[in-house]
Amino acid sequence: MTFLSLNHITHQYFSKQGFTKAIEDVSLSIEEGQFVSFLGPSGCGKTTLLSIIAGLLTPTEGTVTIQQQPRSQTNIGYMLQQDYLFPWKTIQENVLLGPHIQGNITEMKKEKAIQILEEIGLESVVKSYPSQLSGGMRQRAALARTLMTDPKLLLLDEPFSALDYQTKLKLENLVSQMLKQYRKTSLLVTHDIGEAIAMSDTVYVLKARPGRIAKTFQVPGHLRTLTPFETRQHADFNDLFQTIWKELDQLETESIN
Amino acid sequence: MTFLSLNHITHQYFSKQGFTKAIEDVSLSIEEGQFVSFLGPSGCGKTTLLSIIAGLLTPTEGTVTIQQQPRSQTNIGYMLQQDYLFPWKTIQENVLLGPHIQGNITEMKKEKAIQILEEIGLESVVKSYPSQLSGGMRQRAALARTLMTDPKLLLLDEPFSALDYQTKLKLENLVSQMLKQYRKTSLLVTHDIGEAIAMSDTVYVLKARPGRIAKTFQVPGHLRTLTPFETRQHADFNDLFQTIWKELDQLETESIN
Amino acid sequence: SQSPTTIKVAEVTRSIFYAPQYVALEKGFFEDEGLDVELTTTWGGDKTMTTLLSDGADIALVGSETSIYVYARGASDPVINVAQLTQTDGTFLVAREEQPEFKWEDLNGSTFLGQRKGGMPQMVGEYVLKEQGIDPKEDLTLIQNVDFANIPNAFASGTGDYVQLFEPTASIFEREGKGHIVASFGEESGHVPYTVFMTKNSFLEENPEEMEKFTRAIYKAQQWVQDHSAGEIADVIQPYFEDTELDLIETVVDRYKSQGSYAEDPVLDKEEWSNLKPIMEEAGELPADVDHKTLVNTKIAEDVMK
Amino acid sequence: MKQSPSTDETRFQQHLKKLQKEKRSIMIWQLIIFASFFSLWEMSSRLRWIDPLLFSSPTKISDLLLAKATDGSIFMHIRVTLLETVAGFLLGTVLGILLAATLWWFPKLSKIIDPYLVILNAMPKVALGPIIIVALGPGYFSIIAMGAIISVIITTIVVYSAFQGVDRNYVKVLRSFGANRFQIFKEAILPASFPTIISTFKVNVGLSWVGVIVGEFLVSQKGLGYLIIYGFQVFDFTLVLASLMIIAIFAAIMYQLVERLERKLIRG
Amino acid sequence: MKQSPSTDETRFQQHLKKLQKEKRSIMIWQLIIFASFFSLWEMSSRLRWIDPLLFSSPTKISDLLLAKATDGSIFMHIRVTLLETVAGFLLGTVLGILLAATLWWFPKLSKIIDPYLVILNAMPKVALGPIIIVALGPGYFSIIAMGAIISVIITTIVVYSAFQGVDRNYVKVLRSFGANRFQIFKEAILPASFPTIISTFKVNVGLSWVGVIVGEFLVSQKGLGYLIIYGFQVFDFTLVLASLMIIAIFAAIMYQLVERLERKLIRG
Ligand SMILES: Nc1ncnc2c1ncn2[C@@H]1O[C@H](COP(=O)(O)OP(=O)(O)OP(=O)(O)O)[C@@H](O)[C@H]1O
Ligand SMILES: Nc1ncnc2c1ncn2[C@@H]1O[C@H](COP(=O)(O)OP(=O)(O)OP(=O)(O)O)[C@@H](O)[C@H]1O
Ligand SMILES: [Mg+2]
Ligand SMILES: [Mg+2]
Repeated sequence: MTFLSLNHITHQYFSKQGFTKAIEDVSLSIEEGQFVSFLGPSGCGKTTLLSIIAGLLTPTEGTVTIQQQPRSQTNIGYMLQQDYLFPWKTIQENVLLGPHIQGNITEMKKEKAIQILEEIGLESVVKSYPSQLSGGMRQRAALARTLMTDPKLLLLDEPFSALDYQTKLKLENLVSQMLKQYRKTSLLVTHDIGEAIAMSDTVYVLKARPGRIAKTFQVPGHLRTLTPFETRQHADFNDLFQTIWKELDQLETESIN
Repeated sequence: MTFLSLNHITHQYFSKQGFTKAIEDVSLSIEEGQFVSFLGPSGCGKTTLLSIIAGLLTPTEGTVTIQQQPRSQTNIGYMLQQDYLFPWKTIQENVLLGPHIQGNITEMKKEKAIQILEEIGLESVVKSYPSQLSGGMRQRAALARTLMTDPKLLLLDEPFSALDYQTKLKLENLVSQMLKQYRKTSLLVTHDIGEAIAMSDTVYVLKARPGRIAKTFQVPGHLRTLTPFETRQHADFNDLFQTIWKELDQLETESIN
Repeated sequence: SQSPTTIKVAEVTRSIFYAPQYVALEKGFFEDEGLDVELTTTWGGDKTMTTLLSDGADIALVGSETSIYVYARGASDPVINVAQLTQTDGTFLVAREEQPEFKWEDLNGSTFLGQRKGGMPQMVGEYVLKEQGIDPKEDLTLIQNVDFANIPNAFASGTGDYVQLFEPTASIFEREGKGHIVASFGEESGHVPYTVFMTKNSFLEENPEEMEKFTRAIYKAQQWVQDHSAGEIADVIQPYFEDTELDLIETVVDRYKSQGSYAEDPVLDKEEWSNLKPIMEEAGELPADVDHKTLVNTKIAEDVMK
Repeated sequence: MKQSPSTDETRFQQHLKKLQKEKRSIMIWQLIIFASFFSLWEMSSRLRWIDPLLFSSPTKISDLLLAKATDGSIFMHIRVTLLETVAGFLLGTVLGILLAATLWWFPKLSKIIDPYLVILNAMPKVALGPIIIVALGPGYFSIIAMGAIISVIITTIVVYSAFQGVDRNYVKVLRSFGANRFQIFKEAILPASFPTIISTFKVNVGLSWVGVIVGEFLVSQKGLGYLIIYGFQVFDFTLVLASLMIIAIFAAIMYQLVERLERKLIRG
Repeated sequence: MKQSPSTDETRFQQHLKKLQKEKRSIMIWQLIIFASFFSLWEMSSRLRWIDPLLFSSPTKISDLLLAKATDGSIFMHIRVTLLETVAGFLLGTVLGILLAATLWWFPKLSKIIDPYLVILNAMPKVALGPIIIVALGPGYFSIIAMGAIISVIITTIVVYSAFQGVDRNYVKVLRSFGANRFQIFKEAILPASFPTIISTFKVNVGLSWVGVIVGEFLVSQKGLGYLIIYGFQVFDFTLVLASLMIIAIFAAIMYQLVERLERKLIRG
């Protein structure tokens, strides 16, 4: 069943001097429980697209429907390009931000928060402030915050880009496992071809100026069952990597000329 | 012939409350023309070590000799962890900073600058300011600045960490090729195992608190002749990657407990 | 002839009260004496005396009480009073309500907006009240916390039943119906050395001739003021009061002239000096008993009058 | 399905129209505020809701200004005050920067005089007026000094801390090329602190106005501060308010100029 | 070859000793400056290199302060001025923040009144004293208002621009949870601007001193500003300088307190 569908989304940013066409005529639909990645050069409108899906931006054209209904905000979890933990709140308060805003902090929610924090290995820093945490820990806390409101749809904007390589590989595993466990429908934005292949069922490659879908790749079924780390080591990984690499390379050359 | 040798280097940072032992008893020697990498967790003293070699920091113990002589500053090129291009100078001015400081800007130097900038594909932005450049272009300009004074020894502190994956792979190739061409002795600091393997002859793995050399890996000769990009695709790459990964993982677990 | 000697004069404020000074400037009496007078306004007695002491001016036009303060604080180079310009207090008692039958007793129980503590207007004001049998501390509410320049607007915005005001403000208030002049402190106080040209002893010793020329010009102006009508005086001094209407200047000159505020000659005599001391003593501001001969030079003034 | 470029353009035009409409609406509101403020003032003054002696009225003020513009005297006063302010501003700023550079050059000195700087900085400089007269005599020097003194210490402190805040790594780059202390200052410390220096300009220009007006209250024959204090002396509030208005307008213009300079220099 | 921990510790102790030595040397220099300043002053005054009438002397000042401390009158003046300053400071700061919040809440309003804010900001507030006296009468209210008015506009502008400068992404996070405008203000805008707000405190405390001293120059019977004016009036420069010193010391203390508060709050 189609969970999310985008219908001819176009978005322009206006300024006094002119406009930037961030994305043009993007249509796609995603099944429930699927994991989808967007790959593309910087400025191809990935963040814009997620903002539109999250309902934080109204597209100049086109519509977004979730389960055939117009999008309602609160059942979407949006994890921004950086962690954006509130520095003046403790990790616990940060993770409970959603329920706090929605005015329904209950004992149950608190327990759930503790439970999620335990699962991602942050139980020891519950009372710490974000500045006391390493980059990887902060990203994990931001993920926990996003999961707290139990969203049906997860939007992840380069969640691992600020991390060093080892931390990144570990976190990919963790996230992939958690999402499978909670059966979330997820959208991941990334610059990293390996990451896209390792984590998703479908990879959309976007081209820039204006942002459009250039190509769609399906990740072979036998890779999908592996953890991201294992996928990266798999022989078939390299082939897909090369294919996508060439595609991206060509897009970049095109866009320069 | 030994080009650079570190003899029992120890460094402490002092504060009012106490001291941090950044590195302890590090000894090593590097042959002329060699490419050496330091791999290690954050805070293991990599930047400290480079600063000591560059003569910007006096170690609390130990000595540095270059070609059996006490170190003299100007024949070392040091590329910091970020690009640190001067935002108020054009790319050309930035690249000519070394000669400018040393008071010997000649027509020849200027031509050389243009030539280097051409080689690394920056000829079109010679008159631009750093803020107008992308991250990758800035890193390349910083590299050009470092090469301008024709240093015998190059110190590179995570030169590619701020880049996205594709740009990084391309720049690795470029740098590796340039260094081979100019026959520089080079020291590279990185977090990225793949990068270390792909670029160097020897990889030193450091452990933290205090920083010490934990293990030394020699990259097999047949990998050294390949470009970094090709090395990453090579079958033997993965084995070495796994070995080093496990070593680092273990170091990290040790340091947490 | 010689090029004129430059004399720097600092005046305590710009006021019609000092009309003879502006007459001397406008009618060229200083130039006739070969003096080139540069006039600066240093707003307030403190700044004027400071200017004089720090050699910012050769001659200061300021209340003579300041010379006593300076002397009493141990000046090495005392400031000598040379030529008197005004000889009575220059303030008026202005009532909020019209009072054709005003008696000083009416002040009992009222709120009186006086001048700020330590200055000559305040001291004369309190002295006059006491002379009239009113105890400023007991019989009325005395407001003394407002800066000189802000007393009129404090009164105009509703503070006090009576106020002690200088001209031209008193006349403006009367004209606008904001208040009514019911008495003159100048008339009540009798002759005192009110505003006087003074200079440092050292300057006097080094430049006796210039000082004499200066005093002579002032004396000429004083005579001129005595001999001419308020209207004529107003015409002459108008350039110094650009933003004030001519008829107002005339009113004010007339008021001061008719109550004898402008000294007829520059001599500051012993009697006037001894009137000053009880006033300061009553106010509790007389730091030391200073003789007339110590701080006043009458010789120059008397010489120029011959 | 493909959007034709003309629709993109149309949407942009619509957007521009919306912007323009909003801008017009803002300007109309600004005019309404302006007009109602002055007409309310005029009316209250005429109907004697407020005391016209104390609050004057816009027509009286404009009459006065017109008269003074006709005989040219107002321009003389404006010129005097402007010159004093600019001189005070430049003096205070330049001295402050030089002091900051000295402190940077001698780090030990800066540690030694730190507590004295704190005291000098906290001191309300307007209280120093008469002492300045003692030192510099009654005249332009005192007024300009007042305009300078009020900004010099704060400039020193702010610029010095900008110098200290310059990323150590720029210095590292220079030292790796063998730069000496002077080169480090010239090539990294000073240019990197440029934005801060420019932004102190904005503060200093305001402070210099305060200093100069206070200075003119103390000693003066000319200038807008003189007009205010003289206005008080003769109880002419029309003159006082007219001078205040001129001061407000010129201070705002000067502030805007500095801000424009800031935007230009920092962008460029 | 391994360094024993004791040598590490020894090096640290050596480092501490060096630090302490440096600190002592700095303190000695500070004392030297202090002592030579005052003894030079005393000497010049006694030897009449400077006019003791205008510059008084440290012994005279301390005698005076001692006498005034014995009869307790100086404490009364200090208390009055301190209370006025704190009141002016709080009033100005709180009002400024409230105004900034209003502007944030109504973005159109902020665009409309922007030019008026610029003019009000550029206006040298010390020139407004007399108008305040007219409005609030001669008394404490006027002085406190003077202390407040001098800081309120600049606080509004700085805090409002801090509100605007808050990273839009914090707002995005909140909006993704369905937060309303008030929640956005409370959860992101206000706490994110906290460091700026605290740092305006530092500026405002200085401004309030200026305002209060100027206010006391205009209307007052008590307070340190009054002592200065009175001292000038009766030509008692000892009193003037003593008051100036007390002001400098208390202003510096207050500034340090605010700075300590800043460091504490921003760290925590
Ligand atoms: N608020 C905005 N106003 C104007 N233009 C914008 C705005 N946000 C983005 N753009 C422009 O829209 C285009 C797409 O931006 P977007 O941030 O969606 O790209 P992205 O793919 O997320 O890039 P990155 O990989 O660097 O995060 C870019 O050209 C960008 O300059
Ligand atoms: N200037 C300094 N003062 C005090 N301690 C410092 C200083 N610089 C570094 N340290 C400490 O010394 C240790 C080593 O720091 P260093 O920067 O050399 O590590 P690194 O390996 O370069 O880390 P990274 O990978 O994060 O760049 C760390 O514990 C760090 O906290
Ligand atoms: Mg993005
Ligand atoms: Mg480092």
